[in-house]
Amino acid sequence: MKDYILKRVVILLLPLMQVFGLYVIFHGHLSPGGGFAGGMIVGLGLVCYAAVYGMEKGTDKVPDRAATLIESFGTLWYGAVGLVGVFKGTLFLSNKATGVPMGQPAALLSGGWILVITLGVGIKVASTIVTLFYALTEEEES
Amino acid sequence: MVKRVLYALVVILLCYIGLVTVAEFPPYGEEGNPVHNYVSERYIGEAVEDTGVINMVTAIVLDYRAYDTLIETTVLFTATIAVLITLKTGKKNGKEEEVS
Amino acid sequence: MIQENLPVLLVVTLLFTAYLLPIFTKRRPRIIELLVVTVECLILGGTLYLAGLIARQGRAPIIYPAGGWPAPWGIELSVGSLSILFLLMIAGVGLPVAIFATDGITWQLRSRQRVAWFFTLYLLLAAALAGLAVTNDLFNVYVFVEVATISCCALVAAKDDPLAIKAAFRYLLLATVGSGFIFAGIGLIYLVTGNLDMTFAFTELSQRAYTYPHVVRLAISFFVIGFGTKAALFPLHLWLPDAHSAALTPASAILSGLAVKGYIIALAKILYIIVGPALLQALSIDRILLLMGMVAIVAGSLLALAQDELKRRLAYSTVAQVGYIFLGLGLMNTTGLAGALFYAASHAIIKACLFLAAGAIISRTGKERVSQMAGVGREMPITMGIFTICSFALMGLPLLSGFIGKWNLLRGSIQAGSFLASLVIILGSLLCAGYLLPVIRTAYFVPAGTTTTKETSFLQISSMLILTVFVIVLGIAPGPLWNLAWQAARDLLGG
Amino acid sequence: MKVSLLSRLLANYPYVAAFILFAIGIYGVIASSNLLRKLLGISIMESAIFLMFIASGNITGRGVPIVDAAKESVGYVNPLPQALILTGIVVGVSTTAFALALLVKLHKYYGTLDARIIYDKREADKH
Repeated sequence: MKDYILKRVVILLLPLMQVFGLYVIFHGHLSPGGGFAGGMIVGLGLVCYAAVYGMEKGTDKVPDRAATLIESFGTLWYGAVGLVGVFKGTLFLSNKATGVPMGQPAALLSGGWILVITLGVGIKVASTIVTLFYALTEEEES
Repeated sequence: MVKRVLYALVVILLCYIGLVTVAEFPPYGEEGNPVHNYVSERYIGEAVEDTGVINMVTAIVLDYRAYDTLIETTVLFTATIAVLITLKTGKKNGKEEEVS
Repeated sequence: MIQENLPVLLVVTLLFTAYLLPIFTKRRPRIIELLVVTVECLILGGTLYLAGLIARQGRAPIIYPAGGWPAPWGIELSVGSLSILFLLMIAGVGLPVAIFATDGITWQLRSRQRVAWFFTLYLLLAAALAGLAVTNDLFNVYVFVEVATISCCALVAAKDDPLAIKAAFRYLLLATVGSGFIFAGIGLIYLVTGNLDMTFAFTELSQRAYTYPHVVRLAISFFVIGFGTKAALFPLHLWLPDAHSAALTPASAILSGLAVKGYIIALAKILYIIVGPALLQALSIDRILLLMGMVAIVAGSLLALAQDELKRRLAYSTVAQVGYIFLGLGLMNTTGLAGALFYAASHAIIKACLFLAAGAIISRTGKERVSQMAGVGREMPITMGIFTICSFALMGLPLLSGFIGKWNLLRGSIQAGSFLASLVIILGSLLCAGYLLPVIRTAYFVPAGTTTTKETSFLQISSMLILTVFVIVLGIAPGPLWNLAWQAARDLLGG
Repeated sequence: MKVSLLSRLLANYPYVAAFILFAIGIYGVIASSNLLRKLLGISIMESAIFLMFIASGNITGRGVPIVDAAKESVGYVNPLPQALILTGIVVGVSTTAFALALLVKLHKYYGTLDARIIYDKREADKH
């Protein structure tokens, strides 16, 4: 795509989209949103970039293989947090019982493992969107 | 044409069954409904105490029912792998990847 | 530490390995195959340990609150006899099929990364079925059913040819409509009970069922339609023959053997634990299940008779055998239900083995049709021998595992006073002989010019032999598994 | 009897809408011959179920389920259905993504998305 306006708009909007996505991920426990919505916003920002600037530049920024690896990593992260409970002698996916600092309600750092899990889910969803986009476009082009 | 009428009849029958059932549903938006019982009371009343977050939906999704969310993430993971195995067949440009 | 978390660790081990596999896409497939086989062995060991644990504590189910939140608030896993039976099926069939798949799958899938993805989906399917076996939460059932559905369809689509993609899409379409019905059913149950935990939902529902009779009826019919679509109950079986015959051999074995059973077990849990036997009889759901089962047996067998392609014939045979299990669910007595559960387990083993043997025959000799099978008995003596034993077991000959299930279904139907059902069970067995004996007859007794031995590889034969040994051992000494099925049936019927 | 049935239906209008949407979705799946439209029918069906679930959690006049000292007197709606639907939406997205991938592949092999053309020519592609 060779549209000048589109390219300028995307390059201006991209940082805002990423920051907003991260904001939604990190405020999932305080306001509507969370890992899925925030990860979707981050991922769609990257998809926007790849769609406007072409697949080569897109895969330069986020390589195909990296997206797949991050995806495995995100789900593993979630599961690993669950296993903390098992190793601490409580149950799988326990939160408060594992003795993690819970923080002050309504503060940014609160909720124990919830914030950690949200981060993992956010990363995973973002890479999922990117992977799906790459897979579907590559097929279209070949 | 006959087929279309048949399909429409099926759908109308489904609608009819649905409406008869809806008439029997607990009234919409009232406090005394069976849905608003001890389960939701605990979520509303003690989520902050139990999980330390003020968003009750997040408290349920990532703490009370975190196991469900792990599986939900797995659904997304499964879908990605499914898309990859369907689309990336390794036959690109007529060349086949070396195996074993 | 491991012991008290074992119920959830069985599922999580499978899931974790599945997450890890895509990382190895650039490595040799051997690593992946080794990992998969090891994990399946671990699951088998864990299940056996869990079975011992339950037997020691007087067969009371182990309750495990995931996340530490007790039942109505959190998700509760419950491992009883039914779960153990189904977990044993998953491990016992999953391991040999995985061993079979290690041989030749690389060649069929053409690239390393696709092998990794194939085994990822394989493990995800196993994990989803294990999750269905241990869960005691309605919404959890839905999420696991979705994992199972998507991985099943992807396993069909993994064989990249037009027929398989077409079959996979039809499968996905119908299965997703089925999930929609299941989800709506869960919504209706939640609407009138306010609970998602099965035990609590049962308590609430037994008080409220007569205030909301239509809602309960609609919910049950949604569940039967939804799970019926996924389990290929007769009029809803349209996707099965295409999907199961078009898939790769290990995939069709696992789909026909295990996946279909997983949905039936989930339906049995929902019907018997949430609705309860008394309410089922009051709403005459049992009669409907019985009737649908009988129709499925007759129609599936007749359709199987008409097929010439070997894999399609076996696929239609699955439709008929699913009918037996539904018939058992509708009998409402312990003998019949235990017979159905035992039959589900033995059919899983037999059908997986039949599909593996058929796949081996097709890939070695290229003979896809029953009418072309002449000479296969001499070309592949061991594989054809295994196929013959399993065919006899499926017909229900004594001393083989299929007999125990069918015999008790027959006893159960006589106990229930439904002589039509007894008649249909016997008729089904005869029809089964009608569509499987010609295969054996053509393979052994129809003369075919000069033949050379084309026997399949050692790994494939040994995996099929493991399954055949299961079939024979279960036929001669059904004791432990039968006790498990009996106990599961008693738990479900609440006696 | 008739009047009370109608008034109950009117009181339960979100559920009525949900069931009508569900029926429309089913019609889309069974009646349209384009595979993409069948997929859209499934999406409509799923949305209908989401609507039914969400409606069941509502209590008229209460606020969103986020603890807020200013709204403490009003009370909160039931958060459980909302949490379940969050899961349900992601599941729906996954299924749709996979189905779209299969559609791309089908279009590559058959050159069309018309179910009648793809499914009726059974024997033609069995080479």
